[in-house]
Amino acid sequence: MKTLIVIREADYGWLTPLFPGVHPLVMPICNKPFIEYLIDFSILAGSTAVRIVSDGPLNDVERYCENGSRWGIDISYASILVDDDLDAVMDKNARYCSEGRMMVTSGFIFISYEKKHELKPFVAMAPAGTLLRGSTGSLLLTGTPENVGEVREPAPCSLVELDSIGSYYRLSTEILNERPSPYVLPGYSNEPDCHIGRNVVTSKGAEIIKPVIIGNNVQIMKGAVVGPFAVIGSNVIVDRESTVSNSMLLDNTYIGENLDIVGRIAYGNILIDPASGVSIAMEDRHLLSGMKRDGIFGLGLFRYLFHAAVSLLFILLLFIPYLLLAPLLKIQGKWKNRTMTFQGVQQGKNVIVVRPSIAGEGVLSGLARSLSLDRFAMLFSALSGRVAVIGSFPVEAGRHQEAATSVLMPGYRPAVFSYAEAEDWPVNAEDSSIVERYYAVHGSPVQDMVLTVKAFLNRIHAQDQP
Amino acid sequence: MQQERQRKNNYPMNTFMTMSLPSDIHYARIASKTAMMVAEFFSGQSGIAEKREEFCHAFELAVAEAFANSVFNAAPQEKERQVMISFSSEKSELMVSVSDANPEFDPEMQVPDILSYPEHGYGLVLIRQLMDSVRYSRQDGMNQLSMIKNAG
Amino acid sequence: MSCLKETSQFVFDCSSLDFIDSSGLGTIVSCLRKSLEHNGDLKLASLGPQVTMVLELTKAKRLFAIFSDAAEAVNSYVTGRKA
Amino acid sequence: MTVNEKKCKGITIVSLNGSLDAASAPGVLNSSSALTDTQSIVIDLSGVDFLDSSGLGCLVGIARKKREQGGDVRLACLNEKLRKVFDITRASRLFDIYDDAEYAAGTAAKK
Repeated sequence: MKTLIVIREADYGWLTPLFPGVHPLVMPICNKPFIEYLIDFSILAGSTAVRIVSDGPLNDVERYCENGSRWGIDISYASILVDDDLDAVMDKNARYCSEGRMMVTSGFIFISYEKKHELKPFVAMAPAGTLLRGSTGSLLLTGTPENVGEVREPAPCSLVELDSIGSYYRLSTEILNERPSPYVLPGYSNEPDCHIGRNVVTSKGAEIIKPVIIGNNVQIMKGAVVGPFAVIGSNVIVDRESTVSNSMLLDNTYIGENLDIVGRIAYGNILIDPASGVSIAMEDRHLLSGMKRDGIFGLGLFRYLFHAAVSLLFILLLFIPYLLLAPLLKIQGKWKNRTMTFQGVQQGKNVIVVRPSIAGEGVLSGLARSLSLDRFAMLFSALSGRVAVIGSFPVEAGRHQEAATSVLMPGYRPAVFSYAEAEDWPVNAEDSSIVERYYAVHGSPVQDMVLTVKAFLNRIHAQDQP
Repeated sequence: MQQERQRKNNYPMNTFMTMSLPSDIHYARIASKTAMMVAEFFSGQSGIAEKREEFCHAFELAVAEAFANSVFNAAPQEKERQVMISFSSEKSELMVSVSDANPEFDPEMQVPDILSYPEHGYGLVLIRQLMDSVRYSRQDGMNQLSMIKNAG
Repeated sequence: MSCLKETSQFVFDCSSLDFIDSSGLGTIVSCLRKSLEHNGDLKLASLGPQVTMVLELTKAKRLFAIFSDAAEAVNSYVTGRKA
Repeated sequence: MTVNEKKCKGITIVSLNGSLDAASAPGVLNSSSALTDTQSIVIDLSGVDFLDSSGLGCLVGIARKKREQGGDVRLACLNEKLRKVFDITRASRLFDIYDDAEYAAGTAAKK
């Protein structure tokens, strides 16, 4: 049997204004993208292939599901026009649908099921026709049954329509509440109502109350209370003394100090009340992100002076090695000056810096790299206050065109060295953002200096490794 | 962490290939096929398996678009002009830059509304969607379009 | 707050207030503190959904007596009725 | 780029093979009269292994001219690479896209 998943832009029109940039099929429900539940269901019902069909863009879905090898099935994609009816959809996928039995889901619907009831024999024996129907979607079967036998009524599954933020919230709460859960949820779990992801740090005095689901790279600070009924996504910080209950925090959300998140959905700097559908964007980000936008690049004057002093120190330290090594490498053609444009603290305000590349395996280039001479020119930008000496790994302008950097990475502050380098975290925008954000809020000038030295030493060390 | 360090060392910033082709659309296939093979070579080295095909196609198509853009941007009497394509890498990122001495162009061009049947103007839209980072610069009478994609 | 000299009992009618940020909230809280120092009070009326959410989020809601409209809030000073 | 034609249920199926790009696109229109007349056709893209924006522009141009004159174009058998180009440019909103060329011809004939 094969499955056809048909979803139209009109089915999820309500979701786009609330979660800009999120495709509904990859919208997380209890930290698991919506489409995965449908895929799980298709597999349990006996499908060997799934085709996802839409009149809207599918590239985000494709990026997540790829060809389905992760689930051991074939996943393919197809486009339809806005006013194609279900017959037209089947016509357009005639070759895919030609092998007999098909299961077709239509609309933005969630199919809930119980693992203990056997789904596969039921679907194999059920006659063709609509199995489940709601006002905005349906589940139907076409073709002759694969097996003969008595069909046990009612169907061991039911349909949940996702037509508003309220229904999305209710569904998530229900799944969190279900025990024993028929759905496989991401994260480590030794109890049915508690799932914890990788790299979750709970400070002393923080409290986690079940049921709860927590994603990867999450920090729960001192005195914070998470749960009951909390779904925390990945790359999230819940800062000191804040409480999160009956709520969902989507990926990349920062909850500042001393806040109460009760019965809400938070996504970046957006806070939604699922009961009324009211959504507010925090224009002053620090209500949610707990930080102020002071100074020219997000630092106070005092901290700026400190940064300038540290960069001056490094300039003096590296001046002679730079004078000796840079011209030599330039002659060898291994040193190339590159002008790079980085996103500034504020959206649309870019910072232009010189950041050369040093190529080659030789002793000289190795030495130059380990002394961070490629960052030498940037130190002058730090001296003049255009970048910080330590902060975020700079994001190249144009990397995140669709979403504002400040939403993706609250506390972003381009710098010569990054906190991730100091803490020896993998340096890429997604994984390092959490440690960068932590220091952006809790860092102090002295700590900045220590971390700058640490980052510098780590880079030397990195070159020593075979 | 050990792994991360090793990866850093195996792939230092490296310009490994530069080619120069006549500014003629019939050479576009040479440019794009080469880009695809470079991407195949690079992704094989950096050991990505799952998204390799997508990664290579992205380079094939982006270079085809950049090359065509370059050729169509040249004045017709400038046939003897050259288009320079160079490939470099840093860690798990592959970068290709396409440069020429043609007139300046607007890299921010938006695709017109599809429902009005536009026959041109998709090129830069495709490039921006396929690549992680796209940068345009104009220096000393040269256009340079640099495109980066992460293989990881 | 020059009017503190004449009175210390306030009602803020928020019916036309559609957005508040943390510095706005800070101002209102310091007004409340001043009126409390003068043995008065500051009551809020006709809160919109955004303002309500911000007050709940920051726990500031607990500090204020909140009424559905301004007249009711004014009345409460006379009758001593709670919100 | 090679172009083949066959009739199926009275509808012409034009099969394109090779790469449909800036170099080959201008020649495609001259290679088959079915692409420029007013009759409805199905273009089978299963043999196209590479499509760039000029190739896409060529298909869009054919669709526009056909539709202006009361005909239509249906596309069939896009591989993943082609589908991606259609998805990114939103060109999938312009075309009826089938996964089987003969089936597409069959339903076009009934219309």
